[in-house]
Amino acid sequence: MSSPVVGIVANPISARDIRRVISYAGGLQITDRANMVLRILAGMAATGIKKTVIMPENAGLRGHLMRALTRSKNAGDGHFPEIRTLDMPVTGDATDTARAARIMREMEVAAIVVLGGDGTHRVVVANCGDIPIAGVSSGTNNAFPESREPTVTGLGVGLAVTGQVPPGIAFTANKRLDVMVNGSLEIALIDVAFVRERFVGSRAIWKTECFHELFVTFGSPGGIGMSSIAGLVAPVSRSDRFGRRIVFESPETASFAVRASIAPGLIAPVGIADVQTLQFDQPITPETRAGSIAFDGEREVTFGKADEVLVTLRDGAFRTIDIEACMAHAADKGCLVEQAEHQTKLKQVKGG
Amino acid sequence: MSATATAVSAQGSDSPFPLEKDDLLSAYRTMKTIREFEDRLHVDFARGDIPGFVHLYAGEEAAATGIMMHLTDEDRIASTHRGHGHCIAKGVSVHEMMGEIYGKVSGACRGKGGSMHIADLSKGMMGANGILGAGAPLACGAALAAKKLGHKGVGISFVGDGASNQGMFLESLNLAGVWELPVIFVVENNGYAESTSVDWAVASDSYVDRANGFGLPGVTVDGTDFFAVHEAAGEMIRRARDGGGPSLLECKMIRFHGHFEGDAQTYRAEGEVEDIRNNRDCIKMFADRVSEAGVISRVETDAVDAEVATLIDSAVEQAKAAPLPDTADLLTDVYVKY
Amino acid sequence: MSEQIIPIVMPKWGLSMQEGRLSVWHVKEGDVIEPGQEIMDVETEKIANAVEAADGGLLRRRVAQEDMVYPVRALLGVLAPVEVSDAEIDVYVAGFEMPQADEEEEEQAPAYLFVETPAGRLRYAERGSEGDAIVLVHGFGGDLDNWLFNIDALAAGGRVYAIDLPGHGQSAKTADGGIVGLVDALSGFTDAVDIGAAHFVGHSLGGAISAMLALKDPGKVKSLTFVDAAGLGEEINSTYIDGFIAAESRRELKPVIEHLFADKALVSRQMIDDLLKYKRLDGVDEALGSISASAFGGGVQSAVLADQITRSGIPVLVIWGEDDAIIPVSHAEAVAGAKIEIIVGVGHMPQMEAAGQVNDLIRDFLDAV
Amino acid sequence: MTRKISMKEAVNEALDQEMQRDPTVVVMGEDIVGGTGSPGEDDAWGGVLGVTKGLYAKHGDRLMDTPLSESAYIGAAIGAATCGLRPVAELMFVDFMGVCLDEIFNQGAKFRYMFGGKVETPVVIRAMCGAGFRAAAQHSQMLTPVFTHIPGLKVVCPSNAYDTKGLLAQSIRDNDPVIFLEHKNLYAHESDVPEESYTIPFGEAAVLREGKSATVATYGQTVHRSVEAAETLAKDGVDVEVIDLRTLSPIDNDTVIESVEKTGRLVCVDEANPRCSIASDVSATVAQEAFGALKAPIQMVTAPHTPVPFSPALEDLYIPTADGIADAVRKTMAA
Repeated sequence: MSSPVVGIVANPISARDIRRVISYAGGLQITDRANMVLRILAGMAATGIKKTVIMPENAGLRGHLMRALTRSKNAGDGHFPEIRTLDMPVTGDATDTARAARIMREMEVAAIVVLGGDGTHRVVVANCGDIPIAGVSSGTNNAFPESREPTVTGLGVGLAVTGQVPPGIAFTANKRLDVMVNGSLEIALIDVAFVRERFVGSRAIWKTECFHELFVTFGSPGGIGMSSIAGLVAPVSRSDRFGRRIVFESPETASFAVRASIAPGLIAPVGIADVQTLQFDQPITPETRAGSIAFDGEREVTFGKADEVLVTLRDGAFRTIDIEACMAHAADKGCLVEQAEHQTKLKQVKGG
Repeated sequence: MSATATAVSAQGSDSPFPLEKDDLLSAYRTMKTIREFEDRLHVDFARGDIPGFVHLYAGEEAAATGIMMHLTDEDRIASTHRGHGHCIAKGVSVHEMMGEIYGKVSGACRGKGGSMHIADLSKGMMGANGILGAGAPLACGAALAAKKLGHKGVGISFVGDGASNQGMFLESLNLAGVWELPVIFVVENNGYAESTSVDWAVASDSYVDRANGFGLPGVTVDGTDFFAVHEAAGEMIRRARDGGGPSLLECKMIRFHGHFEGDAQTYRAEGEVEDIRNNRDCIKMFADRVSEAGVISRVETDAVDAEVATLIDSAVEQAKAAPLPDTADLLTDVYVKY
Repeated sequence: MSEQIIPIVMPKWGLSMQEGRLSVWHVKEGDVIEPGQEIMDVETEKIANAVEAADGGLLRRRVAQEDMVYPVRALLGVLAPVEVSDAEIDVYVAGFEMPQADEEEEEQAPAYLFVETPAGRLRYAERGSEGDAIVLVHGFGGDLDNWLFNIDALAAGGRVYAIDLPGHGQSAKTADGGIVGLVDALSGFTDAVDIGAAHFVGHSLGGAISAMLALKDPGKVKSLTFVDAAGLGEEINSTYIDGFIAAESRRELKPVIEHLFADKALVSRQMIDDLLKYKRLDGVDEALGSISASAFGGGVQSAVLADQITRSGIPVLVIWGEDDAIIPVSHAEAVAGAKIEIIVGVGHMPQMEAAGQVNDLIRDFLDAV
Repeated sequence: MTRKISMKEAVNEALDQEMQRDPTVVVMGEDIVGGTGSPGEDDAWGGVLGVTKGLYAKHGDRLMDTPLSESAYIGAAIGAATCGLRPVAELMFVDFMGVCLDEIFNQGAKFRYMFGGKVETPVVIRAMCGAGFRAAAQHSQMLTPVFTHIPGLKVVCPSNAYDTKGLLAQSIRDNDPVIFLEHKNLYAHESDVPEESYTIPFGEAAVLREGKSATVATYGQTVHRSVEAAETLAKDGVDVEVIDLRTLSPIDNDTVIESVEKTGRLVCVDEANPRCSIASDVSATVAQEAFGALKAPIQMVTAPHTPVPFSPALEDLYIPTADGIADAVRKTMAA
């Protein structure tokens, strides 16, 4: 059997927006991103992955990668899979991510590892179809991708796509929010916020006085970003069979307000007018009549009274690789154990 | 992307934009003035009317305009060799600029500076600059003066993607951080340092990374999106005025013309210029958005277009008619007193 | 035999003088010299002047050569009666040791003193310890060094004080009160130093100020000596006054200063440099402007006090340089009953240009008062 | 009142008084406060040679330490000067101009002309200059000719405490960019200086010694060596006029020419390297303007065309000496 190919989408322009100025959001140097990719590659190599493809970009990531791979090869150490850059034009914005995800879907890669925050993941999911993704948190707001050492993500992805971990354990189905605007589809992985500002501007949303309405797929009290509001008011897990809708009003007039971490470094009171449960596949017309729609924390679309907007919660909309489950399975089955007698010993220990 | 929509009132807080209609019109007028100014120079230069060489800002208007709308005359900007757009957006007289470019006494610098050295301190324009990267320390100085004199002025340093490699620029990031200066470094990344690609010439070409390296927050925005620039710059400028210190804004943008006029642009990809002109024209995108939102009608933008064309016509006419500097002018203005 | 030999040495004019250039001898070997006779011209950095013989006698030897520079107290010539042999003189000259400055004398006469007064800190010099107080008051733009050739000579007959008026010399550079402020400052100075009643010698504007003090507070003023003084008539050379205030460079100042002297050669580079140093101090031009406006506004002297002085009965000596280009010599006649001395061939600065004569006139006058 | 202070104290006093006089005067440079951010004293150094010591206590944050980043802070000083401040930026050693020359010569020096006379740039850049300190090739140069070559700059190089105080005050009050060069070997040199503030106008040479036989024109450290030479020559009856140029842009050619018209002989003494130096500049001017007055060829006494050597044995040969100057005068007398 031919070796599975894994795609890598490392977005060099994530973690660059206005939130660095308004609330000390983190940055991630290009060199660090490149090193994260290398660690992912190292993890995948250890599980037998031989081929990878990566999204091209013009922000210096590729240069770092190639230099590191050449040096490693010259030095005779490091065993990295082959890394091929997709042949596609580079615009330097999110359309690169979308195009790369589409190409990877077309070439039927076994999985896509995504380096970015919620925004990058959203774009990949919107374009990758049924290809499973594994997220590496490297964006501004990272509610969707978990914090994990990329080496381990690489290992987990490798174990999953090489079949060492059964698909039933390795892959998880996820909820999604679909937003139809005059028949045109946009998606969100975590939250859709309706705000009164009717311009996209610098995309991030942080002016609570403009918040109007929020839909979430999940919201954890320990989360960050808009979904944390739901997390603090009425938590929903990634696996719960429903979502939430929250309608805001001014903290002065609302029956109660909650101090939520609406962005990294930004905690503000948000007045709550109403909380509802969202069921799957039931289109809902938002109360908001005009403004803009933020998907996973970033304004993307503006709309007015004449525009038709519908929000629907979807089940099983895309697949992710459950790294924790993969690693647990690997430990249980000794996937990463090299000598048989040791395996026996380990079983004895486990047996207690 | 914007949903198509019919008329929406732009009154009061219902405005779909962060600016009132008058300000939107003014932004449009500024951008259009820059475009018309530059396009006219492009033509007149090719005809041989203009001495020396000029570097045109066409295609980059949203950046200068989005930033400068937050500034007053007390705020100072240090510009680049590609400075016409900055000058116009900062309020320098178009007539004086044109006079300068034609080398006439009517010029902003009485014909002694030329395109690359247009300045008007009364408008807070510290000068275009023929030395790439040299403006950054100057903007730090303006910010230092604002801080020491106790007014709320800020300094803005414009630099291209190429000149951001200059020591002067990088040293300025550090100095601004150490002295907590109210200065904003704007990297106008149009992808080309003269003919050299940013991909090649900048080892780690995230300017945000560079800012981070000096302890400054950095932000990247789509420099062709007026609203993105305007909002990000607004936050950074407000922060600097309030004592929040320096920051860096990278505007990713595009250059319609060559590095200088007469540049055959053989380093560009085939069809690149046509593509950006058709699909990434910041003025067109702005006009589409405000008209789709029903805030400013095509009739209104057309009227501005006509007004701007007349303005540039008259600037060119006046510049051509203006007298050349006198022989005696060669020796004056070297010193205040000598 | 050498006790019969009297040395002629390089004089010390003022405290900063270290050396002088003998520019010309006026006497030759074999001449009999009278005390007070001009025997040579000496140039210092600051000024050129004639040296008056301190002693009389037969000039036996011109030791110093013309156009050469000698330190203060260096041997320039030898006076001796005929009975002293040339050989003895040779031995004297060869063995002459330049006397060291008398340390006590140096301590007694510190360069300058300062005193705090209501008009600010004022600089002055003090000489002599016996007798009546004599206060020397310089004119517009001057300072106490204008009395370089007089202060020591007059000290034989009294306690001599020379003051820098406010806005002048090294005194405080504020002169807001104009000419009246200067009078108050002079009065305040006499109080601060506790001089008591004194004889006032006023040059130029200093004369007017002294006169105003006499009229305001007669108890303080025993006599008045006017040297080319202001305050006796309306005319004043406003070209000089304005030019002095306006001059910013040596080139501009030199022709202005030349107005002061009959012998323009007296205006040395050092004199001009010193005046520029003074004028360049912050506040000086403003102070001079303010004083000028109040004393000489519109090109006319504002205070004409001759008749009042006459009526006051204060003893008055008037000394004037015949060629004064700043204040006309005719003003010398203004105070009826005063003793009037016009010095021929001298300009506005007789106390410098004819120091010996002026010193004699003042001494005689004060002796008589 | 007047008293004797050193040239170093004169710099300090001028800065102090000008900061008192004008609140827009700020002083910046590497270590001019000294110790900022370090665990010891706040005002640890007061400049690398202690020139600005004590000013921080009086004027606080109007004195600013800078990072070792000459381009940035010299440029900032120049920028601030166009925006209402009167910065005095210390470049420590003039040899460091190489790393920030653009801000000086392409920016500050040219603003007024390039901008059609509409801008004033009242900035002072102070720097130590000159040899004799055993500071070797990169800390000892006399780079005056580099600056005098540039229109728009004023260049000052005083030789004594009195001139230092007055010329520095003038530099700070002046509305053009001024390069103010302090010869480090003269810092301890004392002269009579008034306590009060005063200014000395630019473009006015000082005649330190009048003479009829020959003219020596110089500036900085070699002024003293020229006076020494003149004193030696006086014993031989050679009466030398010594001119301290004091400011090199503007330069007081008139005083030199007037003097040469009197003496007929000129020796130009310059601690800079000989090519395109102040000495060659003055020589050329006099040859052009007063050729008829010259009785003998002009002599130049300069440093050799070499970098400044380290070894004291060599450095002493490098700097023009009193003997060398006297020899040059004798040479012109003999011609």
